[in-house]
Amino acid sequence: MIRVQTEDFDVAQELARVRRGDRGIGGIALFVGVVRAGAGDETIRAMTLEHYPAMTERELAKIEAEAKARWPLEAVTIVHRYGRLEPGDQIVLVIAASSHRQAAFEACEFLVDWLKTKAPFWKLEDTSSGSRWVEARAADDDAAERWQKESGS
Amino acid sequence: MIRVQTEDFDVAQELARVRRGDRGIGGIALFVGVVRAGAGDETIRAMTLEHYPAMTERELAKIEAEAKARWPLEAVTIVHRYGRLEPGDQIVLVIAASSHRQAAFEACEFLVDWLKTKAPFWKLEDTSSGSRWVEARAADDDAAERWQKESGS
Amino acid sequence: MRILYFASIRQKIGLAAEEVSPPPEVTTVGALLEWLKGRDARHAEALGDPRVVKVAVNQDFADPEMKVAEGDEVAFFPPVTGG
Amino acid sequence: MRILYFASIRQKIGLAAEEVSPPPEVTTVGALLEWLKGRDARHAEALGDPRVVKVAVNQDFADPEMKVAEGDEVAFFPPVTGG
Repeated sequence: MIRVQTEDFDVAQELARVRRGDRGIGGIALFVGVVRAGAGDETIRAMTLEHYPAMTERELAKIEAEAKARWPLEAVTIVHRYGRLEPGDQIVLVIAASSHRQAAFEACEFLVDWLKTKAPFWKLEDTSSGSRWVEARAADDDAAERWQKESGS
Repeated sequence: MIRVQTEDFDVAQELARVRRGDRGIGGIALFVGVVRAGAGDETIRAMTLEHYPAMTERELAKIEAEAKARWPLEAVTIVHRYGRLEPGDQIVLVIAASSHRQAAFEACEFLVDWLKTKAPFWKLEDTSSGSRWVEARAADDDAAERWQKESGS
Repeated sequence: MRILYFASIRQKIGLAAEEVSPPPEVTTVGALLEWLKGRDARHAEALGDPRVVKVAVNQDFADPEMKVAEGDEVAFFPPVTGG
Repeated sequence: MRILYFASIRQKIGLAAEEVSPPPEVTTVGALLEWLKGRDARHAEALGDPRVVKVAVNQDFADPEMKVAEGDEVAFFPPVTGG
């Protein structure tokens, strides 16, 4: 289940949806990304997420399909917000449910890594020292890259 | 925060407790373990978790302290139930919150792996073919073992 | 051909989208990028650093060698920072 | 000395706890285990397979070489299966 929205999401509700009716689930891994209040000495006042709607839907569907192909998953949920967010606000929710905890953990981490490097979202931070676009981190590319290697071997 | 209880837990409430007031959190990894309805051909009617109360508290505190020593965590929550549970019921909740998602994921997975091999809980399954104690899995030992290696190197 | 710009590239060019009709010799993503850079100083600056310009053709990530044609939707944007 | 049994070991012995006073030469976990196995057939069977008998002394995991003494709480149980 994939959703891209400006509204906040309710983790409990999404978790209930995943669990509902599926009695084969043994482990559920979740990730919630939230807006931090600061980085280093700066205070972050707000963050605006821009995205490329037509492409976002396609990329998220591809990422979900890839996770389901790699791990025996009973359910996957990705909810990603866009628009203006404030410190402490939720940005993204990823849920992976499986009969085995290892699959749930790996798939959840894979989904977050791929979201960070393949989903067309961009973050504009409004900080105490001005507004600026968040730069892509090499560490995120490395994190996503390890899944490529594992699939290629 | 560690709790061992017979009552169910509310993931949303535990998540809210973790997030409350801490503006340095950027990523929160959660794991929810639930009772499966079956394994192979068998149907599981119920599961009874027994534990060693005095030791459980100590071991969970040690596991939590170990995670906090290894990763920069803003908050850790472990809630483990005991007593009689039915398919679909929640057994365990682990939450690890950090400014960095990688630390949150690793700590959460570490906590679950260590719970499985170091916390004195035992599961008695009431299945369609009788009642039997769940046997420890070599895979769980292997999963816990990898954290030992990483710390020893 | 519909061109879209996102994030810092959109800000630098001052446009979110434009309709363009490049000459017939512009048949690849790379050639289109060069042609767009020749439009004015703002395009040249915004699209100048190949390390930070990513491209999607019809909503799929694309390489410089990929073909583009009339009717395509081509998007230029910096590396993504979602999640 | 207080002895506790859990899970399948508790079921096989038919006791959750017992107070025992082993002879003075029983000074280690291993010696205590052997002494308990000599009590009766149920103890012998429940504690017979060293691969599935884990021990904790005063709520800490313990090796066979570890010392035990009057006043200790010693627990015997199968490998844990929580989480």
